[in-house]
Amino acid sequence: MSIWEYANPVKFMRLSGAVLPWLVPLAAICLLGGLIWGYSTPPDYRQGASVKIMFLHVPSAMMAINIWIMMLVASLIWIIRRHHVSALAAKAAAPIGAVMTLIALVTGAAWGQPTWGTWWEWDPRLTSFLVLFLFYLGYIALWEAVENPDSAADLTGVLCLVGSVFALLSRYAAHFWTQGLHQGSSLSVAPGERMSAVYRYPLYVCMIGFFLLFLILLLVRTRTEIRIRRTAALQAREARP
Amino acid sequence: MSLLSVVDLAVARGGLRTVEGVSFTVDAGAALILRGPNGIGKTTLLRCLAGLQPPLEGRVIAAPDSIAYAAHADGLKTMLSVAENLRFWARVFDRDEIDAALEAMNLRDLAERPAGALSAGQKRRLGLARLLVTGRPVWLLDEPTVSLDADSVALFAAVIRGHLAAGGAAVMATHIELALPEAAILDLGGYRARPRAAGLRPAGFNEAFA
Amino acid sequence: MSLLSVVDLAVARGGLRTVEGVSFTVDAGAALILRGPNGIGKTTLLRCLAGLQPPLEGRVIAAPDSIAYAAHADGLKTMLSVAENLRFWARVFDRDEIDAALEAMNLRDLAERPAGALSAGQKRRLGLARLLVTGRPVWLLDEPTVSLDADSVALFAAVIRGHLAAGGAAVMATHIELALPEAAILDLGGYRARPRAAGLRPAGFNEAFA
Amino acid sequence: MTALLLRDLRLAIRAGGGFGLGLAFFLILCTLVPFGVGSDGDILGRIAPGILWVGALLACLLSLDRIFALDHEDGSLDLLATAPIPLEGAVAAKAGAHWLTTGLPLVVAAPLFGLLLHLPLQAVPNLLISLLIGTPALSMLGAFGAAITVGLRRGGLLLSLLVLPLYVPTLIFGAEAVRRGAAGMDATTPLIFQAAISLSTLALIPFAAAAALRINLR
Amino acid sequence: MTALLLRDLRLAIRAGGGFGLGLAFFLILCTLVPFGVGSDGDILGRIAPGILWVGALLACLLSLDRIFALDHEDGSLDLLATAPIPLEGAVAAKAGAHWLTTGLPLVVAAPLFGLLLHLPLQAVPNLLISLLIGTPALSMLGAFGAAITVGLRRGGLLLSLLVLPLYVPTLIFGAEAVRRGAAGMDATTPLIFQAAISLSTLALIPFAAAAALRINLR
Amino acid sequence: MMELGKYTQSVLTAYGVSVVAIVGLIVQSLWRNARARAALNRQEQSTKGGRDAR
Ligand code: HEM
Ligand SMILES: Nc1ncnc2c1ncn2[C@@H]1O[C@H](COP(=O)(O)OP(=O)(O)OP(=O)(O)O)[C@@H](O)[C@H]1O
Ligand SMILES: Nc1ncnc2c1ncn2[C@@H]1O[C@H](COP(=O)(O)OP(=O)(O)OP(=O)(O)O)[C@@H](O)[C@H]1O
Ligand SMILES: [Mg+2]
Ligand SMILES: [Mg+2]
Repeated sequence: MSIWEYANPVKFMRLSGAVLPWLVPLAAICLLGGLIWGYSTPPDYRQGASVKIMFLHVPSAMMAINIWIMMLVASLIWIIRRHHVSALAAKAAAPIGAVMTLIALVTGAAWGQPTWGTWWEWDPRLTSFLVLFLFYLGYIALWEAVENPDSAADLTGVLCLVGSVFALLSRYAAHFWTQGLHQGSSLSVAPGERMSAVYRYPLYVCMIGFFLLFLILLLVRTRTEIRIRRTAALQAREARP
Repeated sequence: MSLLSVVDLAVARGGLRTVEGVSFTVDAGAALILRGPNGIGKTTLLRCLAGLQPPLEGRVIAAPDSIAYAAHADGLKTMLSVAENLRFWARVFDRDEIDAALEAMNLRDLAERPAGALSAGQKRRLGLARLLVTGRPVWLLDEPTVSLDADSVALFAAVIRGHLAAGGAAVMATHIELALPEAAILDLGGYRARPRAAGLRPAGFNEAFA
Repeated sequence: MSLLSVVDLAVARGGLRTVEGVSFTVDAGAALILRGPNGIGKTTLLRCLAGLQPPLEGRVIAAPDSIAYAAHADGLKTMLSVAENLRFWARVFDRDEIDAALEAMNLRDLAERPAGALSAGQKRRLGLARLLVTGRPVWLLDEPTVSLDADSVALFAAVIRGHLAAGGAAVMATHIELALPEAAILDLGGYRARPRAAGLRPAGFNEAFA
Repeated sequence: MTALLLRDLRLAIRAGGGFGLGLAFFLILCTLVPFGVGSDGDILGRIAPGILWVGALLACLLSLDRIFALDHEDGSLDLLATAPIPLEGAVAAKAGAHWLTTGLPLVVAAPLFGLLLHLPLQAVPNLLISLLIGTPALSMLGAFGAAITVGLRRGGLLLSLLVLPLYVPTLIFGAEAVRRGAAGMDATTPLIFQAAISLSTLALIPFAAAAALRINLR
Repeated sequence: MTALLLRDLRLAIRAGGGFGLGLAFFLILCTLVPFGVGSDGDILGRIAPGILWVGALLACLLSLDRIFALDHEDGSLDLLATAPIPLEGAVAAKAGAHWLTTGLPLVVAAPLFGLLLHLPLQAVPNLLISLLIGTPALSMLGAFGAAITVGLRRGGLLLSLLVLPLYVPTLIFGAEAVRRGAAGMDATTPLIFQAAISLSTLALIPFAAAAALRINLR
Repeated sequence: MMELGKYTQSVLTAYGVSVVAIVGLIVQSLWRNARARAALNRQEQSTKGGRDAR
């Protein structure tokens, strides 16, 4: 059985309906547990209690990027293989991605307040996240705006492809634009210095929790989209003379 | 010689197939009139023949660059004069003669008027004159005589006859009598699409999810 | 009782008078059909009767708030459903019944469709249904049957008859037969405006400087 | 008139996030400006009042064509003009719907955008008040411009040429009020002037706009 | 294609000063900004590169709806799509006409506006070069946005939400080049980046735009 | 409640906003899903041709 099978709405509804009851408790445990664990970690010797923000900030920032990549893949599948559920999944993912980006921005801003002394700084990392947020907004707005679902799927697909390229370009341009204050990637608080296990494990749990949350929301929202489409389809069939 | 043939065509609009199993052939010198009640899918079929939307099933066989399409909307620029409008389309189709077209649709007196200052029927005449400057053999016409008075309808019939006599062909969707007794008539009422059989490719979300 | 009377009317379009000396009276229960070649000024005359443009000379006598106008364009919002479109106009005219109108123009099945997803004829039916929710006695119709199939034209004729029977009146501009033998016909061809006599008020720059 | 207002709001929402679009545009503008002028927080803070106000003008401007142009194209405007609503009332209803979908969300979200642009915190109350007083005038003046240009199909540029000069007094007093707030000075005078401009605009412009519409429909 | 280009130019001119409108908008913007941010010449000079570039974006944006929307409404687009011109060519011709009427006049007049905003003189060559390189990309990306939203009748806000994020890289490199010029630094790197972005945009976006048009005409 | 020192404001903001955003998203998703399900049920009730119940 290939993965394409699940692009069939009936199969998708059945499978997602079967999986969801298992996912929900798992996600709840990981997310709540991870956040509580993270919240109760001792203050860092340099960053003090503000490290607690990390358990929200890093998972949400990673999800924000990964969800866009997932949308890109789903759009490609739709454009190439014409699997309707795939287009709907891309549509369903966008608001989740936008909220994740928003959380990353807000938690980053809250983190920056004690670290850099201002709520908002035009750091390239943060800026490129803001731009990513704009791309999410545009994508969502286009889905909302086009009435015909077939055109909407195609147009948002094209926008997602072009947008991905320009989001990437913007990221490099932003790095060129100003030197950053934000530390580099990898799970280290300062370059070259590995994060201590006290923070690392709860962070892993939070990441898993965020991912599961995304998965659940994605499935639920895709199911919603399928139901809406099916309702519209039945109505259209009825109205056709 | 057949200029346009259509084999077992199915077309869809708004994600639902409208007509299916349509087959016909239009030879040089022949005209075909499409009839059928409102909403059956005449406009959709013509747009598909014109290449604006892909057929859902079946094939449209025509020489490349042989089709000229005249839609409901005339595609006039209100700021340009009648002659300028025609000249633009002539140039797009790589020709530069517009006098014959002006003459044929009785637009010579209006040639210098901006298209925005024409009445509904005059606009329509200009829209039809556009076909004459395309130089293409197959004309697809969607309700060509809307807003035309009796004289202009006769003018239009004469233009169509001339085009057919010159080896052209025409497919028209219309609800009213066109004074073209030689034209074949195809009533689309009999080709109304049934619900999609399993196995067939869905026309869009509406069919994929119904 | 006369619902609308027109006395020695002259109207202008684009700064030039189009028809002049038009006089007629439409009583309750009567219909008048305006005829005339393209560009004579039917649309202009109707717009003047509707109060959208002032008459150049002469007078239009009608009770205030007695006229409903249906133009070429149907004034539909493509994003709103058929029922929502009608309900909006009903509310603007201080009424709230739309079922009768939906029924009369055979739109019940399409009530929940967005107006943008209708075919040309279906849109036109909705545009005509709008007249029914205005509750006004005098209808002005500009080429009402454009794009309608035979069944819909019959439906339309029935609606008009019902309106006349209920004491309404209608003035229509059209080029085709309407199956309304009881309607009076006014050919505007005879009222084509001559060049302005000195002394008369010019219609606009074009006449003032000619 | 209520029917018209409700319909316009519904259309704005159907058309895809009526309330959200203006905000999103504003957010973009606040992102683009630092790209242009550099990321120096100090400079940004000093130009923030101006940028916020110019942004409000532009968000307003970009949505003006919604007011009458669509209704003119599909023929609704002709029909509205023959309806029992006075045309002045229709203008007011449409300007009101425009303000509710562009002006109001902007007022509510402005403090956040101020934060992005390093606007000093003490300027926020003045920012809110001046936007609340000023944006209705922007919508109404915009409706006037839209009424004048309805039927001319030449994009938003001509409209902005006509409307932007009309916006100048509102802009000057509004930005001045915010700047005074940022400097900790008293801003009553500019705010009063602004309120006077807005009130007279709201009272008089509907008549001018309705007259312009009648001419264009003729 | 030449016929199309010429027609679009003629229409722009007929529609009332095609070349002038963009400039006039720019001029208004350059006058409004000092009203907004205060008339301190020093600050103005420092934000001038950004204002000029953001102004170029906005002037571009406000005229985008001219590219396809009018042709779609009056049916020309359907007819063009069935004409012997490839749709990609039509897109390129229309973006070209847009650039000639909005981008080019801007490039020519930019030094003057720089003067108004106290832009240091040594930045002018960079301003010219970066606008010359960058504005064609703006027009082309705008055409893409216009192609995606053609047929959606909801004003310029949605269009700007789609298009402005695409403008970010061009804006960053363009403004950076001017700023470096003003500071007397070498600006080759940003200009090269900008040229690379413009070239690839011009080469690839017509295909995306034509695809979007085909979807919308379907 | 833990002692957060000078970080109280930022940590609480971060957690507060995030929780609100996540809960909001979850509630919105469930609400929309419930509405879609109800609408579909209603529709399938009225159409007597619904091939498969979802
Ligand atoms: C709005 C503001 C911010 C945004 C959008 C943002 C964005 C990001 C992103 C995208 C990541 C994930 C990087 C990756 O794993 O590839 C990240 C990680 C991180 N951020 Fe931020 N950030 C912001 C503010 C801050 C601030 C103010 C601090 C604190 C000084 C901070 C500290 C960190 C740390 C420690 C990590 C984890 C290290 C890593 O995985 O790279 N961030 N941020
Ligand atoms: N944009 C659209 N979205 C969804 N459905 C549509 C759309 N446009 C038309 N339809 C539907 O597709 C069907 C076919 O429409 P089409 O315009 O081809 O009919 P037609 O035969 O040309 O009718 P008419 O004689 O009224 O012009 C109709 O039932 C119509 O309701
Ligand atoms: N906007 C305009 N500017 C200038 N002249 C115009 C304008 N619109 C129409 N005209 C001219 O006014 C005259 C009357 O036009 P009108 O639209 O009233 O004609 P009509 O009788 O309705 O014709 P049709 O049967 O073609 O609809 C025509 O000669 C037309 O060319
Ligand atoms: Mg049709
Ligand atoms: Mg007429």
